[in-house]
Amino acid sequence: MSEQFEPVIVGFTCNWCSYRAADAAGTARVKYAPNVRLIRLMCSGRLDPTFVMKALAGGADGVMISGCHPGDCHYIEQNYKALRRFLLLRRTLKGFGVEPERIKLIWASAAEGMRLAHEIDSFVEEVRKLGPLNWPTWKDDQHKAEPVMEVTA
Amino acid sequence: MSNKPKFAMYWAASCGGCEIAVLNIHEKILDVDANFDVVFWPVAMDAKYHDVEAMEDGSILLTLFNGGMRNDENEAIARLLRRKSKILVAFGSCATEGCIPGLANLSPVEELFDIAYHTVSTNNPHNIHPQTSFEVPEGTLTLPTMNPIVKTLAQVVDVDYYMPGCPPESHQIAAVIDLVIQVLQGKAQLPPKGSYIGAGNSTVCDECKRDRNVKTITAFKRIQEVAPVDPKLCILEQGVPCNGPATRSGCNARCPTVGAQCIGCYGPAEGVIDYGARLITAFASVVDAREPAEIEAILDGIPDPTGQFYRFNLADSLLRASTKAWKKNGH
Amino acid sequence: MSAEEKTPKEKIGVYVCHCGTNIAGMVDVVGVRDWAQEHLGKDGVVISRDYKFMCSSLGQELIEKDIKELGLTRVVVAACSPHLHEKTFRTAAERAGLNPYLTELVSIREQVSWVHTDKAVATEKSKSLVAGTVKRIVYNEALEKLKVPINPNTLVVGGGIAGIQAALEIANGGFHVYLVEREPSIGGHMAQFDKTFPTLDCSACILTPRMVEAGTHPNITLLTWSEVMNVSGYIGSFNVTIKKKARFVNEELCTGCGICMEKCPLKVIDDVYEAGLGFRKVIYTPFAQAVPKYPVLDKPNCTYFKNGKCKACEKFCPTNAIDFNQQDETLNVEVGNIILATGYDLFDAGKVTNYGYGRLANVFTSMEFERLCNASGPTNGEITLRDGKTKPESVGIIHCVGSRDKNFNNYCSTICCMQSLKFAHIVKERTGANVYEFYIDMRTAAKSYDEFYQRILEEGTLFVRGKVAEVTDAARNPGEEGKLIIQVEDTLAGKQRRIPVDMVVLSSGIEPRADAKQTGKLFGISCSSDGWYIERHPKLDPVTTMTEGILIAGCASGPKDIPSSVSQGAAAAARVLDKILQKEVELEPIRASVDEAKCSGCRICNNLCPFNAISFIDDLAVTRINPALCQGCGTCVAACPAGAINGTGFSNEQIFAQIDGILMAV
Amino acid sequence: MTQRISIDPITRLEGHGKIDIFLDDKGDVANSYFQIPELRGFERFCVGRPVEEMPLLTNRICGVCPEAHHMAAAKAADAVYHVDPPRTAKMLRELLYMAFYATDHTTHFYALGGPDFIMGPDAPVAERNILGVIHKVGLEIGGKVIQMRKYGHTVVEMIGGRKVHPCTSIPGGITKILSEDERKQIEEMGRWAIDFALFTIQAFKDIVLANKTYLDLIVGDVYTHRTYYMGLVDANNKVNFYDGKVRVVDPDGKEFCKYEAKDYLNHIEERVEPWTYLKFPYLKNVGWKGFTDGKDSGVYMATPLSRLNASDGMATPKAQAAYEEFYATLGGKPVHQRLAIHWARLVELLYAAEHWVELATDPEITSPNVHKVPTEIPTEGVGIVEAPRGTLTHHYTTDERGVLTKVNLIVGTTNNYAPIQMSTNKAARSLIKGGNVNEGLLNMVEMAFRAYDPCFGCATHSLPGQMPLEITIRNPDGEIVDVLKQFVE
Repeated sequence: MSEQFEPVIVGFTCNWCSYRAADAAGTARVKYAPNVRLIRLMCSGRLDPTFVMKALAGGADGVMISGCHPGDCHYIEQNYKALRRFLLLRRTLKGFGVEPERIKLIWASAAEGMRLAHEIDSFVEEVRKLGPLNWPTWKDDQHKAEPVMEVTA
Repeated sequence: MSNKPKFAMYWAASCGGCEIAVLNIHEKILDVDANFDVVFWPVAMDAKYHDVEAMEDGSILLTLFNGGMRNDENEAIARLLRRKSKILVAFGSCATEGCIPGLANLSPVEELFDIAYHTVSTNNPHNIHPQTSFEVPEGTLTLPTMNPIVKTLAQVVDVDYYMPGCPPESHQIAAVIDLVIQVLQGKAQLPPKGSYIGAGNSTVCDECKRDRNVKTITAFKRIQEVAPVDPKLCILEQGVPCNGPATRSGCNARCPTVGAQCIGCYGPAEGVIDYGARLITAFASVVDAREPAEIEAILDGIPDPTGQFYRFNLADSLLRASTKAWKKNGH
Repeated sequence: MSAEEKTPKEKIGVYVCHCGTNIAGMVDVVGVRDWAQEHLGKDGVVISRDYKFMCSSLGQELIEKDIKELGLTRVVVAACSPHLHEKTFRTAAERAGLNPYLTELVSIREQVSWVHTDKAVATEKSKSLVAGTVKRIVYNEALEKLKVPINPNTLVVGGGIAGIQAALEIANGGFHVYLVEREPSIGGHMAQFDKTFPTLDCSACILTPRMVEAGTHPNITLLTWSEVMNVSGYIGSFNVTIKKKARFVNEELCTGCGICMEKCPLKVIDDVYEAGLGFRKVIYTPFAQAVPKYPVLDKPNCTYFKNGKCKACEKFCPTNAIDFNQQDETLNVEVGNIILATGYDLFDAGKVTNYGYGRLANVFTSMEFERLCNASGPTNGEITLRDGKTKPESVGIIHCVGSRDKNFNNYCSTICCMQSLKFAHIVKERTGANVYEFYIDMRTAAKSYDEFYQRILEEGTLFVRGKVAEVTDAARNPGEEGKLIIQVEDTLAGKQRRIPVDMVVLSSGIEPRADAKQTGKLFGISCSSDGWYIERHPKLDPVTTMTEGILIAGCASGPKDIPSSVSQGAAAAARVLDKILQKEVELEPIRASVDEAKCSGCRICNNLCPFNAISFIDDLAVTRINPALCQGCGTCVAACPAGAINGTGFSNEQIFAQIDGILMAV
Repeated sequence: MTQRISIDPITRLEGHGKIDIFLDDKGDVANSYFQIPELRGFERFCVGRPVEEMPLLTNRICGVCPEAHHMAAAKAADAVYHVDPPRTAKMLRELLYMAFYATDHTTHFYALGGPDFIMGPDAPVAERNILGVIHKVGLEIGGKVIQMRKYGHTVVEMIGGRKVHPCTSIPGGITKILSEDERKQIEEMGRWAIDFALFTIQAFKDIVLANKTYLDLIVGDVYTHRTYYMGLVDANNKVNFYDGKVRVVDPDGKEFCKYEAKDYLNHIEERVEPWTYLKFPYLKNVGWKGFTDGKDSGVYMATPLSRLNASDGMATPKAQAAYEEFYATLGGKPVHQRLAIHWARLVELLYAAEHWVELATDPEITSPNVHKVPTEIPTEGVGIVEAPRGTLTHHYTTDERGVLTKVNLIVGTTNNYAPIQMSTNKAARSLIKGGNVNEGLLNMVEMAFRAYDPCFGCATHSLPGQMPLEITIRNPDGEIVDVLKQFVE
């Protein structure tokens, strides 16, 4: 493997447009950077900023959020909520010293496998430039007692 | 020594408000005295560190521990009391989530010094900073070592229960003391380990008497721009970023009741693992705009999102500290 | 203590597919298999296998066997995209007695082997994706599909040809239909046309029988002069509130003899049916063949209502059917499905100011022209200029008015080319005038359309290819006086032309209904950026929407000619019949639900659901989610500041665990 | 050979204060160091926050006197926005503050300082606590003390929203509008508080002043330091807790300077020592001359006694009478004996109660006009109030959005850090001779210490009345030679 830094990126896709775009890229054998690992949600509106925090805290160097183009949301208008959360999340992460470029929002329709692939490639390059984030794992931690961890929203 | 169960209360890096809140239960204090043998409670009585060390492990039934983990001494006592106590309660915001002093995690310790010992009123031409060990003519003086970041009690030792609030409301403290006494008398059961006690499972809105409507926010405002707020209407709907929707109930919505926004001192609701994220998503969800430019313009109404959303919870959030803070400290 | 030390809750089987060489060619399948076995044991993986083709019957049997013999409680298949084979493997697991929602697919083909080039890296990525899904699936719940009964009644909104067709199909199928139309008569735009392309048969002649059939069908309740006010409920059981506007005519007594219309002393311009060219009485039916036959009294214009005198209609009505005290009435109907055939609005040609409509008397809109040449129209089919007598010697027909024009509508209105050709034929036939067609592209794609085009060419109509810049009456050259001059760049000849004519017909495009958005909100469906309703799938599912139980037909989803509108009406009806015959529908159990003990009633989520699934219970001060209306997007789950909303299938625990998994060191 | 004695307030082991005494070869005190081993860095992490949050954030500096920080922050924020809150808003803030003062002074007198006198310095240590006090002067007093604290907290909660960490003061005023019903209750409680204050002063006179030994103790030399004194005064140079100018008098009682909050930097400077986390403020125009008193040393004191010394009297009649009696008894201004702080505190208690009623009966107190929306661009501002433990200064600089770019805080007790270091040092020197550690040392040092009611970091209150100390005497090899304990086990 190459010497250069290979960022680890967690990607969230909606079930209808962006995940299908990834399928399309596959079917068309479009080659793109292997650094992004996708997690499928039903809609970009499901994207809870907690997911992004968890990914960064868990060692991701960047996070990609993707959904249907504005106006084309499978659920009518939920991707606008994703957009708003993304913008506020990015502002908040600035305060943590996380470069805004590490979080990217990408719109891709089910047909845009090529586009998704290109976006991923350029995102990986951006994050590569920023270098590793490797958030500390806080080894000193005693975890909170199990029951609390397991009651979740 | 009496054979009453042993009780201890301790303050680590804290403001003392938790102690005052306990004293504010007034005559209830006597119940504690009647049912417990208070073996360690700096604010209320004398006892010695090595007396505690001398105790058998697990010989203290109940320890209410407040204050955050700001330096190595805080941690040392946390470990000691964990060892000695059957039930260790993280008491108050500092111990449960880091509280306001946790905001220090946004900057490296060095910066705390650089600022504190070079303020406008400080005359420090030789750039003197306190030293953990310093030779005076007569000998060596030592000071505790600051942690690179503020930690919560649970990040240092295993915690049995959490009692949130800055400080916990006295009526809640009284209630918890009643519960424990009832348990001692076999009239009640302890909640499962890890439970939050002396607080509700919902959020502040649950206890807030203000009228609420379907929410859409066209502009965020600062409290001084709108005060006095409409006495009836939800403060958030008046544009003031009130943390009530995401903040654990239990305080009777004190601040909104007197026309001030909730600042979140009771921390996240049951089971939430990142308090700030709940506010980010909630506030963003009700912003009434679709174009990035419009959205950004509305978000400009929150000048300090990180502080707004993690005011009390930073040290217990998923990220816990800014890159500046931990990178500098070579994590 | 951390999850690792606990004994695993579930018994998980991992199955890695070679997909021939599709996957195995780029991913070390055996490596992935062994890694899962070795490193994911603590998460509950008890067996990890690889197989050439997991989706083959043998592959599926492998899984079923393990479920039975090893007592697997979860199945993870690393193969192709879930959109391809999720169902396959879930069904297989179900055969072996495992709830289908306890099986998950990991896409290591579309997302790995087909798109990456370095085998080591691809293998590594596959491992982490598998790890993610293994950790996630521990938190999967056994879900049951929601079953809701289907009320056999259907609501059809819009009495145009698409709506009529849909209503008839269902009614003939033996089920009841409420057909709601806001005009006094059904028939829609088609009823206004004279002839229909390309066959040139008389519009009324083919439409009327259908209208009558719909009007008299025992299974159809016709509700004209009526509008839907409110819709609640969900597929299978909608509750619809309909306002029946007062006609001031008692339908029980009225025989439709028409005497009231004769006797009514007051005429007003008919902007709707006659496109403003003709007149109608104040008590009227829009046209002779109107269905139902009962007239409507136009209250704002009625002399009696204005100054308390007249009542001519009442005096002469032989059956005392006139009722000045009639009030609007609202009725509630329960239906299982709703078909929206709300049609289109005509583009307002006046907006294209340089074509002079409204300023230059002899510029006509296509609808005006339809009325002009309609035998039952204001001129009894005589094609004349505005003065009502002069026959035009030359007519210019301009295409794409308001269509394919970034100033107005970008889309092609589909029907204008053929409509214009039809006009050209009629003009020639009736007046022998010279006809010019100004077009950008000639679009005559459907069956026997192009033949019609050829025919018109042969008839001697002159075609000028180019977008008309201007229509003016400012004469510059000899021969232009008193004419309308059409300024156009002839892109074939490559030169500017000024063509003087007597009459100009603007072939206006068609637009979404002005109130399409409100209507969409009322029924919980959405419009695309240009305002047409969005289909569930533009190709494979054109007559259903994202909202279960709400279907669309005809021009509601975009410009269509009559044949397509009719087939869409029929298609929508077929879908409805299918649902009715199933008696109940199964809904995906991916749903959100509120933990009312945790809900603080902050109402953050109340505005977030476009499907109206979220409602606030005032007296309890909590929010509830209607599972049948919920589409499972999870937006409210992500929004709840109290973490009080849970989303099945994509719960926080599941996603958190998956994040941990894919970030696991491999 | 040097011996080292550490006096370790064991109950504050995580370190709000620790005294190290070094003895020389002769066994006399070579030097002593009072260390504050904690820093939380508010000056750093408040930067970046919106200025209106300061009354909420800085509360958390001290849970014992959050009201003081709340007020100083609110006033500084007003100044940052160049806005003058409506009269009612200012009165409500001050009313809250009076109730807090009455509570805090009560707590200190009965639970912390009082026992030294009421029980007598030579009484068995175990009895010198609030329980002992109640025992001696009767149970009903115990009840009254609790009642007083309850009333105080009730008022704080009514106006401030919460018993601890009030939340209602904002730039331009306050968010709370007082109802007539609430006003009535507050007035009644205030009247009760006046009686309680008078009663307390009487008790002090009967028990302490009537007793020659106690009186000598107060006027004795061990606790005397001739320093500068600082306090906030109103237009007539009367003591004021919430507003006015800072006045400093020299050791002879002459006015040394009088400045407005915004000018504090011309008068105050802070020194950093490498062996403690807390800074030492001093008078800039006199300069730092080390831990020594007298006219040439910039060391000053800011306590109830200082406020009385720095003023020309009290603004309410009964308190003024008590003020005059105070100086008549102690031989005129200024009073340098530290133990007189206890008495001075009671004079202030009476003033707080009287002013409480004055404010509660002002016709405008229930006016809804409690806030003025700031219109100016925020820039910079200083807010000063008198915390029970000394002059409290908040100084903020913000950007044009009112987001903090600079924060400077000089906390009440900090003012007295040098004097306390001196007092404990002096007590040690006078009581440790030739290596003999006088048994009374602990008690005397403790009394010296406690008179200031120190509130380090900023919470060193100790109930019931004990600053429990232990002295460990080690030889140079660190072996324990002797351990002196305050409490008989």
